[in-house]
Amino acid sequence: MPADYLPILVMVVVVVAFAAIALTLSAMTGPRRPNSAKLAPYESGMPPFGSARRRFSIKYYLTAVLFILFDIEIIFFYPWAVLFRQLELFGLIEMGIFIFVLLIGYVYVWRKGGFEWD
Amino acid sequence: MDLDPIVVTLIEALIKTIVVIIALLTAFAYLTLVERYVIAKIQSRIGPNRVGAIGGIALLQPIADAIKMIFKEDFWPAQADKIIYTIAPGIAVGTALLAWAVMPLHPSTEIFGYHIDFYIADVNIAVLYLLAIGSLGIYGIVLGGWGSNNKYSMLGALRSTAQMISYEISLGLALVGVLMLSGSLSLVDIVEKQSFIWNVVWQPLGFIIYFIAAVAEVNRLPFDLPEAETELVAGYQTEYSSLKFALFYMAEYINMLTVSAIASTMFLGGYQGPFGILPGVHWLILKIMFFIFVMMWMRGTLPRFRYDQLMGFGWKVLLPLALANIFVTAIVMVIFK
Amino acid sequence: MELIPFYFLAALGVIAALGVVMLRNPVYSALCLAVVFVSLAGLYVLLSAPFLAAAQVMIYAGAILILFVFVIMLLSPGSDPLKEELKWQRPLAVIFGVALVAQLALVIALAVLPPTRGPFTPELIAQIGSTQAVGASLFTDFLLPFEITSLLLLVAIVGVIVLAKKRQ
Amino acid sequence: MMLTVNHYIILSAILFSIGAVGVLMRRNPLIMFMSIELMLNAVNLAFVGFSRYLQSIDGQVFVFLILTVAAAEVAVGLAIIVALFRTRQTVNVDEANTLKG
Repeated sequence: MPADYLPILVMVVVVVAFAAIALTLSAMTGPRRPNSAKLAPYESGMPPFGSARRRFSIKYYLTAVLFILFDIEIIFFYPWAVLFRQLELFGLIEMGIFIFVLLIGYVYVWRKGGFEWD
Repeated sequence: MDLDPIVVTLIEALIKTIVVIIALLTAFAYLTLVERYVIAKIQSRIGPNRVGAIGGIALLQPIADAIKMIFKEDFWPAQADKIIYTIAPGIAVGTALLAWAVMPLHPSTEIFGYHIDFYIADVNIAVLYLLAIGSLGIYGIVLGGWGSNNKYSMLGALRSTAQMISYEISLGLALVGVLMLSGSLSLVDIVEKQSFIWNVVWQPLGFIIYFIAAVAEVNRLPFDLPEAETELVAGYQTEYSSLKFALFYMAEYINMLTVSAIASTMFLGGYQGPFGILPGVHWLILKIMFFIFVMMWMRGTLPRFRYDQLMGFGWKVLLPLALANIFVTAIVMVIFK
Repeated sequence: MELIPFYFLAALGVIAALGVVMLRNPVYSALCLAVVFVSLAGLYVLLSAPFLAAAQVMIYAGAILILFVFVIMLLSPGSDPLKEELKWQRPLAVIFGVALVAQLALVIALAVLPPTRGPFTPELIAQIGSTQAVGASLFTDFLLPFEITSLLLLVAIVGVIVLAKKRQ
Repeated sequence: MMLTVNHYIILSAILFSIGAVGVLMRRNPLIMFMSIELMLNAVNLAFVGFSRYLQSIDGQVFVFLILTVAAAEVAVGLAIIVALFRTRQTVNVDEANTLKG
């Protein structure tokens, strides 16, 4: 029932308020003595060069894509798991086929070096 | 005086929420102290012993730390994206706290004829709720790193995100075995069904996979590459100061408590005592303390992974093991039922 | 009583949706989209579909949008150029949008909804659990779409590897 | 006033239109893609709304399958945008107007 989720909504409101108060308090207390050296990006004492928003390795992107595709697998596993006592052998076979097809993709990614970081 | 039942629910939820948040913040404050002691002992040196020391234990140290943090200068780096830089720590700590909305802490009891449930909400998707909130927590780190506009922060955030999403899959799959046994996604149901035998007996592999993946999720040693001091200064936190830094720190420790509580609830019977002896919140706290101690011990003794080893381990070892665990559980359940 | 959370979530969703299409910085757009996803998840809870709400946050906000953020950072395109090559495009898009709203409103106003009522009342869903209800249907009535989904995911995995690993 | 299916359908129509305008108005393929996701979500909301009204679980199962299709679509779509960017060094769709590789 939606009413069961009301306490979670209450907690969301309290937590948002807590974060907002903490961030405001942080901005209000303490000294304010900015200078250009302090506001420059920290690069271990070296003079900073270039912007940090540069392009990074495609590997991170590939990891995120693989994550999405396997996250879908999790979301299919959960309803299957809670129903497993009813589905029994039938459930095992249908999930077996589903995972088998995905495993082909997994092996393909492995063979193509998709899990290697160099 | 008769109150509308919805108003009663709201007031009850508000009180519970505030109690839980205060308890978590206190636990966070003292965990930082305990951690410094444990690491000091492991490395055979003296920990903090100055502020309000009683028998060498500085009980006032966390309060001193907090006051110091509040009165530190809070600044916005010149090139930072002001809005995103500011809200990122809020997102991190908010999602960390919200996970506790579904955690059952103690069996329901009657106190002065008034029925009290020791959880904020009992919903029948609790396990999925935890995963969903956990995946939102990634935003705090990725936005913090991007918003700072610092090379260390950016790299730390990227590494952290890639690591967390990689291990999140094994984390989610490790819990599937428990769900197959209990047939429910409600944490209250899952705990109640363990009054006789804990799930870890049937799911030892699932338990180990969960614990390893959880340590990686909270970026603790040996998986703390996102903030490997020798390479990345402090990772995504590099540019942060004052309370904003404290909020990130808080999120990290609360996440440690959360994954320990989930491990206790899903595998070790939550608030259930062994063989049903005196179930209660003290059992849950003991179990959480146990996991926290193991994590501190690992920090004190283990060296750090290399990044390629870390990602390879998650994708090539843990993921297939978690899948194998599910199918072995399924086959055993089909044969013996 | 359900109207208060509905209007709150609906307003949040619409404001955030406007943010997605109006803001110049793609990271802000992505953040607004996350708010839309979460507010829709809240609406799903109101509609007795909490399983979908959790799946929505996990897949859309926790996975798909993280990928968007990654790509924004990967390409670091900055803000949109202010210069428009096709000057008439923007006003025309707004006119089209208004026309679309008018048309949809007309259709909704004229529509006669069928009175068919299935067995799945909110009470029944709460009793058997929304995850179990969706799962029971998915793993029996929708068995074929379920298995075909795995093929779709396989094609996506192969496609991504081919596209991303090109010329290395 | 009661909360009816019409509330959800109207909200869904509004979100869908905002998404459609976004696709037509913006030149950044990433934001256009996000607008498409917005339209997809608006349709999902209509599905769940009707599922509740008709008291049938089918609408929810559809949305669940749409989630997976959307994930596959985003994975491949963004891979194409990344590939486009690598060949052309731009993310403005107006400059991707020739079908040469």
